[in-house]
Amino acid sequence: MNALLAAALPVFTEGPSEVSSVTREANWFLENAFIIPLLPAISFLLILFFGKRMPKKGAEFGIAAVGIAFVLALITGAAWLDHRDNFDGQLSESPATGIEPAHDDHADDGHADDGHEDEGHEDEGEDEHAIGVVADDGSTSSDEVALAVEAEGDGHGEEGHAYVAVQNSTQWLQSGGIEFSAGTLVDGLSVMMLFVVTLISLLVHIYSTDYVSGDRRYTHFFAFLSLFTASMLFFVLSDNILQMIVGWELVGVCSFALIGHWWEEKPNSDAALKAFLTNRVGDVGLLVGMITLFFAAGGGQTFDTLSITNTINQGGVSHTALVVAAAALMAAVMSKSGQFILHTWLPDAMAGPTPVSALIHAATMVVAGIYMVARLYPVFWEGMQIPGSSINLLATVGAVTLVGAGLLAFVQTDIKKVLAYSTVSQLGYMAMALGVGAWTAAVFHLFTHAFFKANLFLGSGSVAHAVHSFDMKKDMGGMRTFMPQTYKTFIIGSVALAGVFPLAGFWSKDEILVGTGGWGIFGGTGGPGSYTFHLTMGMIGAALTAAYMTRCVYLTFHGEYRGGDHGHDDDHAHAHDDAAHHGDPHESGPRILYPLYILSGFSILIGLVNLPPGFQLVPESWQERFLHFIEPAGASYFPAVGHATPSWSLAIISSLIAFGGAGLAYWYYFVKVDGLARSTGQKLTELPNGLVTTNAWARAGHKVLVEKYYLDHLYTGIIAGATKGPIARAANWTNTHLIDGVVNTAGETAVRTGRQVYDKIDQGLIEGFINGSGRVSDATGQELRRINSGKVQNYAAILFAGAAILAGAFIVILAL
Amino acid sequence: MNLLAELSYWQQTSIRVGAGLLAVILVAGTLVMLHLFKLVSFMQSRLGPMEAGPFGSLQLLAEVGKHLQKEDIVPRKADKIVFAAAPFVVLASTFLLVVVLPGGPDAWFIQNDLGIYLALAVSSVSVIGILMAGWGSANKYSLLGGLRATGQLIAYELPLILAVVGVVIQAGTMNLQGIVYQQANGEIFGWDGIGNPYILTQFVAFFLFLTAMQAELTQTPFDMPIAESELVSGYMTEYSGMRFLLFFIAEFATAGVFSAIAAVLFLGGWYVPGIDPDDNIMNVLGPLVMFVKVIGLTFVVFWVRFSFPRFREDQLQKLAWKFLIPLALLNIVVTAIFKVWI
Amino acid sequence: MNSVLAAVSQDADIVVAQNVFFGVIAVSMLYAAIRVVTTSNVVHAALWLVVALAGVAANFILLGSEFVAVTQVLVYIGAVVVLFLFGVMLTRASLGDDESVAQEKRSMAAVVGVLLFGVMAFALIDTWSDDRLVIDEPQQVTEVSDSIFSQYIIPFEAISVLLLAALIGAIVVARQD
Amino acid sequence: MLLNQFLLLAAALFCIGVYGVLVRKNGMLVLMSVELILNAVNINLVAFGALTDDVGGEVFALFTIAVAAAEVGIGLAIVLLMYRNRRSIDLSEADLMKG
Repeated sequence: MNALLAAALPVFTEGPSEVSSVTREANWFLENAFIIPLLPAISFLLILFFGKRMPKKGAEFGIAAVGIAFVLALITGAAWLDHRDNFDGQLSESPATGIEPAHDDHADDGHADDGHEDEGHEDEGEDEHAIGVVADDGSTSSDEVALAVEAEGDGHGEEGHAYVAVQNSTQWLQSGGIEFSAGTLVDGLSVMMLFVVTLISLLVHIYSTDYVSGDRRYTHFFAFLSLFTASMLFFVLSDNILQMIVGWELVGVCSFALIGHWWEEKPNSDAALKAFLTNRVGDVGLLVGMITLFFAAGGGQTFDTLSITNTINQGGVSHTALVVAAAALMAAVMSKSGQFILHTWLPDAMAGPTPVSALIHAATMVVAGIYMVARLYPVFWEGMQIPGSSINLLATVGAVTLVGAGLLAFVQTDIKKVLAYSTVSQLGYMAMALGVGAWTAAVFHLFTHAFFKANLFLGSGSVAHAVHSFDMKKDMGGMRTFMPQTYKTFIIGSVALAGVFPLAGFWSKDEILVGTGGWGIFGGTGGPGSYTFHLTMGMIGAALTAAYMTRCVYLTFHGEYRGGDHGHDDDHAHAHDDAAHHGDPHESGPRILYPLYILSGFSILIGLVNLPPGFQLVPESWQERFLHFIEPAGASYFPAVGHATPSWSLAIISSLIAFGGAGLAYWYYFVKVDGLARSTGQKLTELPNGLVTTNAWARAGHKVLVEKYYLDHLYTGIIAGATKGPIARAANWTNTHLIDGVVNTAGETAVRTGRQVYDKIDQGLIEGFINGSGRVSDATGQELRRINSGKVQNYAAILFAGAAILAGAFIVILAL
Repeated sequence: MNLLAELSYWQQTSIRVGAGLLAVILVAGTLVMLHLFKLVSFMQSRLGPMEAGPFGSLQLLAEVGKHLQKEDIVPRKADKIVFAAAPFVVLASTFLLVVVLPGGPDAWFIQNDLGIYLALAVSSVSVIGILMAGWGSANKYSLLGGLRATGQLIAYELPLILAVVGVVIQAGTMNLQGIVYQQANGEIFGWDGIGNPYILTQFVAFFLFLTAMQAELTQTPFDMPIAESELVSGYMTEYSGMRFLLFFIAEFATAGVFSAIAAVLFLGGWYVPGIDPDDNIMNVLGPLVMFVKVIGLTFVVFWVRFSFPRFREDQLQKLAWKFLIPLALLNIVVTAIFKVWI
Repeated sequence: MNSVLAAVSQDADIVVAQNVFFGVIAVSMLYAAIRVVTTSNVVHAALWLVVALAGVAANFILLGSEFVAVTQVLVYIGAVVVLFLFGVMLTRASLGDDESVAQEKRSMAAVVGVLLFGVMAFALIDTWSDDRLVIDEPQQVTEVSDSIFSQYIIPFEAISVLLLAALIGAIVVARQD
Repeated sequence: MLLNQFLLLAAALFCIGVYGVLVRKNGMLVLMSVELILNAVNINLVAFGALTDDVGGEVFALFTIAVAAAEVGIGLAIVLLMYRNRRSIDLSEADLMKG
């Protein structure tokens, strides 16, 4: 109402030229996105209080809430697409900046509505801003504000509309002059996350009703699934960094509860503790980083994400502060998103039920770090000096993670651990992409990865459901004959993950490789920097991915069935003690298969949402839709990220490399191992005379991989152990030998000297004097001994007396 | 408009003090006469006192005379000063309670924004008097009665205060005069015929208040502390004559004052529908209206007292902590939600 | 209370009444406080404490802080002292005097107390002797509440958590099992 | 009124409280003396609040009252526990920490 009034009364004055890309007025769904996290949160409470009394033990609450949330997320997404292209409302001052627009005469401008002075004020202020910009363009209609904003975009054919985030914020509390607000920030990034989280969560919920049916804490499990979903949604919708911290920690707590779902077994509770503690390490970084941002970019006034990023984008923050903030936040990303050296919790987190693993790895927990970097991108963009550089911490950590974790995936026998390391590796891709400035590619990879990784995890769960084990070498093999449907979906997921054209993984991975800008020599044009090293690592990673997925598929689905001849004591067996599940493996039920079908469909198709520009096979209007809707290009809170031009040659070569990796693995497993197994009739999982057994170097490398680069040894053995063992012993030794030695020597010397003195001088000369003083000191000691009486009041008396005397002394000194 | 404004400060003060004393004594006397003597008799199908005065109406004076004549016995081992001071502490608490009560637009004792908060604070002082009595008597029945009374009073003070909080939130003031005006000027869905007595919106608080009040007054079914069959009148065992009379007056006066507070909080206080609350006539009419409402509410108190059996100690505590307090908190939450959003 | 204040603060410069009240209150408070720490009857000590705390409440009223004064009465006299009396009776204090409640040697403590008072008194007289308090009207309750729920909201929340922790702690410490 | 009359009163109350804390052996009486000390502090807070015409003094006095209530709750629980274990609340007997 008021905004309309403001729009109808344009005031032609020159305002500051900066325009914040925020609006408060948009489609109802965009303004009220807070309902989406609220639904699973309510469901959590309902399940907690009433779950056990419901016919489906609480699962219905979770499915209903997440289902509605998914529908709402879809509508929100549609509303966002419309908003993105057809926004013609009013931009508004970012509500929590705490800085009043410098127009104090607004009361004279004919605003009749005094009841909404704040709103009117802000709208009007922004109106003036906007008009200022429009005037530069020579236009007079305030409806075309958006055009002006787009003017500084990167020229990617944005159809002349601004990228305007929708922020709906309300004051939570106000203390000591600082306002703490709570609100939602809806833009392409959060809309995409809403879609991913709600969809995956919904499928996981449905899947779980079969997978954990009959579990001892079935209701509890669904309660925490709901809370997990709610926390992640809360996190992605938060419009200020304080809220982000809350969401981040909530996600951590939920993952703790879910990883330790079967806490009666020691390894499971250990894994939960490990996940939690490793994340604490990063959380310290998060706190330090966020506090730095609050004071450096928020001016100690506001926690608002957009105003912080705005300030950074306008160069209002010193580089040192940004380096500190970016480095501290890096620690948080490394722990939460499993980047190298802090990734160790992630494979252990496989101790949780498989649906949880799928949820953690695809949509919720681990992508939180990536999301945080994407959301606070200017911090890294400026702090890490991403543009125009060829190396930086974020990209390098990502690249190392990508290759390191990919290698580790080769030595795992547990199917879920292969997938876990694969996730770590793919997260490395995302971190690397963010590090090299390929923002859209990173987010796009997050998007596609969510689907095929969820597909793979749920598929592995389906297999495990059949054989009651996760061990590929002992209990699987030949599963394709028992469960053809699972096999098909798993193959689709693997191929998508491996990055085979035209499945989802190909598009996003290719985009990352392009985005490194390291392909300049072969005709592609550079991205923000020229990260050749990272391009190389990405290529290696692509080959590794394809190879270990081939190995995984072979060990699980091909060859001879190796299980079925021993008891099952794994964690999965708890849920399935009925005899019907034993015997030969069998295909899973529909509640497990349908989620797999859906995810497979997405794995095939979802890559097509962001066809690269210049992809000649499709109309131009199909290209770069993801980038158009998701990347806040031209928004004032987002840096001007340049985009690399895709190149056919790079795509072809990286595909060839991936095929090479896959081919090598295929040759090893499908040809050699399989052939040997057939000819000898043994159930083989590797060649008896392979490289590892024949070559010493290879054996050493294999050992390093099996020992996971000795990181766990480093943490538990060396760091914790040293503190417990050697360091403590060294301190003890120092104490007994050095210090005591000195003391003893001194004592002995003193005794010897004393005896000399006693014999020579003392005995005769000053005995009387000595005795006298001895008596005095004995008496003193007897008196002083009383002080140490163990009676608190005596100590208090001394304390008060001392304080009084000291205070008196100060007064005397000051008075003099 | 103002009857009192023409008087000087000390004259006003004297009138107010006198009125306060009268309010306590008169109400207590009426309660004893009407409810304790007559109501219980009728409920038990007998006539009650009939000898002194017409229909026994002067029986109360006779009783007072009897108590005043009795010997004031102090047990030998008692802590004399504490024993002697205890009834006065209890009675003082009652007298202080009455000061915040409004009786009309200008008929108040003191005007204070703290109003009900002050009343609740002062009412908690009486616990000390009861403990003093229980301990000072050097009698194990007295001590047990005192401890029971304390435990009960502490437990039921919480729902009492929390019930009031609901009203305070709705009225937006703790001033009892303000609460009366809020109700007088309120309306029910646009109809302002009878104002908006909070018993309609705060019926949960009303129920809580009456229940907690019953316990605070140690009336049956909450009369564990003075249970005659178990504790021989509890902390009052050793008291006789004048001091017993003080306890007796305090008990009934407190019943009256608490009922008056309940009347103000939930029934619109001195306000009568149809008369402008600022009209001068209300200064005369108001106290009478209050008196009628008080008699009505105390009737409920005594009705319950004579109808219900006694609670057991654990039932009594359970009722307070597990039912009344959660209910009161819920009421506050709901009221706050309505206040903020609707 | 209000009217008392209004009466005595007619003339803010020379308010004999306030000072007279203060004198009476201060003397009785100090006497009560001394009795609290010297009487050998535990219950008497608690009852003297009531007098001292009521004196503090009266001081708050003199300072215009009615809300704090009433809270003082509600919390200290209505709850804390009652708890003390309760505790005294549960731990079976003897009815009469009990000389064992205090240390035999009190001179050291007295010296400390007097020394402390001397130092503080000197510092206070030296620093604040010129400052006058002019209390025209009591502090509005709304001001106090607005301040608590805006400026001091975080300390307030911290206090709430502390109280909850204390509640649980007291139950855990005192429960019998 | 002078500010100092309140401050000196508070100082006196404080010192009496300190004396009580030092002299009393009975745990309950020590707690009572601590209450005197806390109240002395409260008088100071409110007096300075009145001097500067700032509501902060009162607010913190309220906070102190709340904390004192918590302290008494815990303190009494400890004293009761001590009574239950030793049948005595004589603090001078609780000297296991002596040297």
